Amino acid sequence: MQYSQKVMEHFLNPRNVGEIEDADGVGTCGNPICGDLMTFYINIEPKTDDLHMARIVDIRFKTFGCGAAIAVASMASEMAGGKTLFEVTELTRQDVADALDGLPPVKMHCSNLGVQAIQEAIKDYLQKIGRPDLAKTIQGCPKKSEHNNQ
Amino acid sequence: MQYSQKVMEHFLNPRNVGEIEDADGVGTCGNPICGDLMTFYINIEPKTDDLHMARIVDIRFKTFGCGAAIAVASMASEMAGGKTLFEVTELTRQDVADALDGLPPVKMHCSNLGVQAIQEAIKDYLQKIGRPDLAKTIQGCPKKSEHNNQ
Amino acid sequence: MIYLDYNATTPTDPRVLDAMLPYFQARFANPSSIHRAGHEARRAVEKAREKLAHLVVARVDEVYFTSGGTEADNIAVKGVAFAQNKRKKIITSAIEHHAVLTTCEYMTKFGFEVVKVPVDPHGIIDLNFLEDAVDDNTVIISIMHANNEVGTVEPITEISKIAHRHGIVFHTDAVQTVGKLPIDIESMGIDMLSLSGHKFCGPKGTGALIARTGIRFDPLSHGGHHEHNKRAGTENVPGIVGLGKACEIAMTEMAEEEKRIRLLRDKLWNGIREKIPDLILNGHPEKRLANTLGICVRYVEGESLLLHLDMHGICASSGSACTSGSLEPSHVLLAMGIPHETAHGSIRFSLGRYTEEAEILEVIRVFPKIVEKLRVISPLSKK
Amino acid sequence: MIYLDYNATTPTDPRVLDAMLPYFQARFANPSSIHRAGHEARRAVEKAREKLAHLVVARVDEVYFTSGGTEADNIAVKGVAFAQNKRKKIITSAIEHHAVLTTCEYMTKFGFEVVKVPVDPHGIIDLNFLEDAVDDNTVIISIMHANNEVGTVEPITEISKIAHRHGIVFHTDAVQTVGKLPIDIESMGIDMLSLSGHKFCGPKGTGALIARTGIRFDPLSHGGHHEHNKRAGTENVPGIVGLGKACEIAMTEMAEEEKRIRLLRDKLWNGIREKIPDLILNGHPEKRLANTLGICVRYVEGESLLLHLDMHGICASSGSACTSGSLEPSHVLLAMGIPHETAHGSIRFSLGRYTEEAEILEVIRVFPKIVEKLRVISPLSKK
Ligand SMILES: Cc1ncc(COP(=O)(O)O)c(C=O)c1O
Ligand SMILES: Cc1ncc(COP(=O)(O)O)c(C=O)c1O
Repeated sequence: MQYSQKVMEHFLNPRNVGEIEDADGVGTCGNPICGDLMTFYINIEPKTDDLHMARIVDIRFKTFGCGAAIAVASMASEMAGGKTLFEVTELTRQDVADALDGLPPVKMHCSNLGVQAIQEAIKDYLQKIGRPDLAKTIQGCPKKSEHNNQ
Repeated sequence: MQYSQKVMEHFLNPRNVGEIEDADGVGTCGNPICGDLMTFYINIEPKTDDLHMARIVDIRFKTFGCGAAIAVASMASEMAGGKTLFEVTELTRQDVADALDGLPPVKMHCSNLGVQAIQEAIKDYLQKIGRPDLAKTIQGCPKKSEHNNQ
Repeated sequence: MIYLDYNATTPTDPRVLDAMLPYFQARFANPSSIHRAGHEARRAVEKAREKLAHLVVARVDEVYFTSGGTEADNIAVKGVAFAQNKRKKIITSAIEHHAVLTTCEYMTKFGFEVVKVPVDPHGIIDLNFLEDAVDDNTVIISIMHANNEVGTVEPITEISKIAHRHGIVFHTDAVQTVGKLPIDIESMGIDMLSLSGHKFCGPKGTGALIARTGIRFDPLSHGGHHEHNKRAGTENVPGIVGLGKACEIAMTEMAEEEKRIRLLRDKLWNGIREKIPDLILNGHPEKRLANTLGICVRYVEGESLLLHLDMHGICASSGSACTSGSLEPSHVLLAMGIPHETAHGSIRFSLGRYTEEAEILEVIRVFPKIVEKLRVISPLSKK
Repeated sequence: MIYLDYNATTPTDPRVLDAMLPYFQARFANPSSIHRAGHEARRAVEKAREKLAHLVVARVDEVYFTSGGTEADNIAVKGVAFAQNKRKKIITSAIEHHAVLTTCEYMTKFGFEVVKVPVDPHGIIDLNFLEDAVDDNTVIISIMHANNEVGTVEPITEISKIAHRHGIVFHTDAVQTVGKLPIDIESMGIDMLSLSGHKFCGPKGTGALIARTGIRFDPLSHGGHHEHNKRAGTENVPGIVGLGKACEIAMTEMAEEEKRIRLLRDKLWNGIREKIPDLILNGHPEKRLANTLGICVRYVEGESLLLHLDMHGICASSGSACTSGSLEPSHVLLAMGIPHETAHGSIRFSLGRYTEEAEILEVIRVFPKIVEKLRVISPLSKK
C-alpha cells in the first residue's frame, strides 16, 4: 500500500483546513471508533433553495484520520469550493479518488467519506433554510451501521 | 554421519582382501539385498577341535558394502588373524567398532557382520572336521529374517 | 534515515553477514551430502546450533531451525496439538502476535477449542484467569514472552508452573526477547520457544523452535530427514550460520546494549512527553522491553503520524507491521482496554543496535511539531 | 573440488549474491512497514515476484514465496486437502521426493487415502493406472515434473488432462526442472507448482508455490497477512530478491546451458561406459534432465563409490542427499523395478552451471579405477 504523490501532497499541505463560525451548513461523517471522522463547514451564496444557483463560496474542514482521509478531505474541499450545490451532489467518490491519482483499495472508503460529509453539510443548509424535503433527496452519510461494515 | 580417520584408512586400503582356495573354513554373512555381504576365508593350524589351540593362520575376505562394511571386514580380519578360535569367538562388534575409533550409529550393524562372518567360517571349519555339535555353540549369522530387521 | 522500527525488523549485523558469505559459494554444499563438502556444511550448521542452544541454555538437540518466528509458532501449536488426540483445548493470550493467534484459531477447524487469556491495562496476562482455564483437556499453553507492540514482558515462570501442574506443554513466542533479554528455558520452565533471526540483527528467513527433550510434536513440513525428522527441507546454511553468529553476538553484547538502549528510549519518552500533552504510554511502565516505546497520541490517527515522520526520514510503526493497512486498531491495545478512538492514535518507536543519541534528539525535535499540526486539523482536539 | 552434485544443491550464482547484498543492510526494512524503507523492500519483493511469474508463465498474484521446495510441496498437498472436506483420496507417484511422499503419508492421519501410481522401468508413470485411480473422491494429484535421482521427465500435460477431466487439482513438484527446462503452467495445465531456489543457483532457504487463480488451499503457516494471506512470516527479502535474480538468469541462459551440459553429461556417460562393464543407466534414455546421469554399478555399493570419489575430490551422490545414511536403497530405483542388489550400487552425477569439460575428463579417468578396485574386493563380481 503506497500513496500517490498527489495524495501525499494534499496530506502534507491540506487546503481549507479550519472551521467556519455560524456556517450555513455543517456536516460530519465517519466515527472516531472506526478511525476516521470528517467535519465540513460551508457558506452558500446566493442563499436560495435552487440547487443550480446556490454555490459553495467558502468551505473548511477538520479531519481525524489516516493519510488518505486527510488528503480526501482536502481534495474534496477543493473540488466542491465554488461549485453549485447541484454540481456538488453529482461528485462521486471515484471523482475524488481519481483527482488524487487513485487510492489504495483498502483506503477507498475514505474517498466516500469526503463527498458524503460535504453532502451532509448541504443537507444541513437545506434544512436550515426550511427545505427538509429537498434535504432528504441528498444522500449524505450512510447510517452508522452501514458505515461500520465498510 | 562421518567416518573416523581409522575407518577411512581401512576403507581405502583394506587388509587381507581376497579368497583362499580350499580354505579350511568359509563363512558368509549379510545379503546383497540389504546392501552388504561379507565372505571370510580362513586357514587353521593346528587343525584341531580344541578351540584354545586352533589358530587362524590365514584370513581373507571379500565384501560388497558401504564404507563401514569394508573397513569392518578389514579390521575384523586383522583382529582375528593369529588368534585362537576361542579368542575369536569372544570378539564383539563393539571391539571392532572401538578398534575403528567408532562407527556412526546407523552403521553399527556392519560391525556385527564382520564378527559374525568370521564365526560362520569357524562353524564351517568345525563342521568340516566333524564337530557339528561344537559348531552349534558358536553364534555366526542371525537368521535371515532377523538380519533384515536390523 | 532514522530507523526506529527494530521490532518490525533489524538490519543484519555486518559480522553476521561476513559469517554467512562463505556459505553461498565457496562452501555451498548440502549438509546432507556425504562428500567432504557436505560434511563441511553440516559442521557449520551444527556449530550454529551450539550457539543457539547456548543463548537460551538448551541442549543442542533441542534446537530445530526454521524459516522464521511464524513457522516456529506454527510448528509448536499445531505440532503439539496434532501429536495427540485426547486433549482438545488450546490456551493462549489475547495479545499474541498473529503468528500464534491465527494459528490457534485455525485449529478450531480440527475440533480444538481456543481460550484467550485476557490482560490487564498494562498488558500483563491474568494469571487467575489462566489458572481457572487450565484443565485436563488442555494440550498446550502458548503465551508470548514479550509483546511486540507494547513491549510488556509476561510472567513466564508463573505461567510455566501453572502449565506443568496440569501436565500441559508450555510454549512461548520469544521472538521479541531472544537476543534482548537473558533466557534460560530450564529455570523458566519453558517447554517450547520460538525465535526469529531478523529481530536481533540476524538474517531474515531464519528462526528456530526450541523444544525440550521429550516434548512430542508433529512436523509442520514433512519430507527428508532434516532436523531430527522434525523440519524437512534443505537447510538454509548461510542463514543458519548467520543466525548462529547473531546469537553469539547477542550473548556477549546483550547486557551492555540493553542498558544503552533503555537510556535512549527513556530520553525519547521524556523528551516528547514534556512537549506533547495527552500522550498515553502503552504497556507496562517497568516490565517492558528496554527498546520499545509504544504510545497513544490522543485526537490524531497513527498512520498520519507515521507518514509525517516518514517525510522527516524517521521510520516508526503503528502496531505490528503485519497488520498495517488494516482498518481495525491493534487487538493488543484493545485487549488492554484502550478505547478504539485512542487506539487509532498509536505509534511505536522501537530502538536497536544502531540507534544513536542524535537520532533520538531529532525525533524529540520533530515529533511534537507533527502532533501539533495534526491536532490542529483534528475535530477531536479540545482547544 | 569437482562438484557433480547439482541436483542436491548448487552454489549461489555471484550475480544472485550481488543482487541480494543490499537487502541485508542498506535496504533491510520489513516490506510490511509503511515507511519509505518498507516500501522499498516491498518493491524489491514484488519485482522478484514478476521475474518468477515470467519464468513459469504465471500471473504475479499466482506466486507465493516459501522457504524452499519442501514447504511448497507441503502447502500444496496439505493446503488443498484441508481446504475442503468432501474428497478423501490423494494420488501421487511412487517416485516422488520425500517432500511429497511423506507429506501424503502424513495425511492418512486425517483420513485421507493415498494412492501411488507406479512407474515403468524408465521411471515414467503409468498413465493407465492413473486414469483408473482417479475418481470423484480424489482431491489432488501430485506428480513431479522430473525426478531428482534419475532425471526422468514425466508426461505433465497428459497427467493434467486426466486430472482436469475429473475436476481434480494437479500439483507438480518442479524443484528439479524450474530453471532447467522451459515451463508454461497454462499450456501444461499445471494448477500448482513447487520450486526451490537452491537447485538453480539461487539462494538456499528460498522457494515458491505457484497456484493458479481460483485454486483453494489452506495456508500451512498462519499469522500475518503476507503473501495474500497464504504464507505468513516476514518475507526473506534478500532471499526473495536472489530467487528473482536466479529466475531472470535462467530465463536468458537456460537454453544455452542445457545444450552445453547435455554434451558434457553424454561425454561422461560414454567415457565411463566404454571402460566399465556392467553399468546400468537409470531413468529414461531421452526424456531425462540434461544434467543428470544416474547409474547402477553392478557388484559394488554406492556409498563406497562415493567415498572413493570424494578422496579424489569428486562430489557425487547416491540417490537423494536427504536419504543418504539410510540403509534402504532408493525407493525410486526400486519402483522402477531395479533389484535391491543392483539399486545399492547406484550413483548420481549431476552437472550444472560451473561444470567444465576438464572435470568430466578427470572423472572419466578416475571413476573406472575406483570401480575396478571395489569389484576386486566384491564377492559378487564374476571373474
Ligand atoms: C524433486 C525434489 N522435490 C523437493 C525437494 C526439496 O526441496 P528443498 O530442499 O528446497 O526443500 C528436492 C530437493 O531436495 C527435490 O529434488
Ligand atoms: C512476537 C512476534 N511473534 C512472531 C513474529 C513473526 O516472526 P517472523 O516474522 O520471523 O515470522 C513476530 C514478528 O513479526 C513477532 O513480533
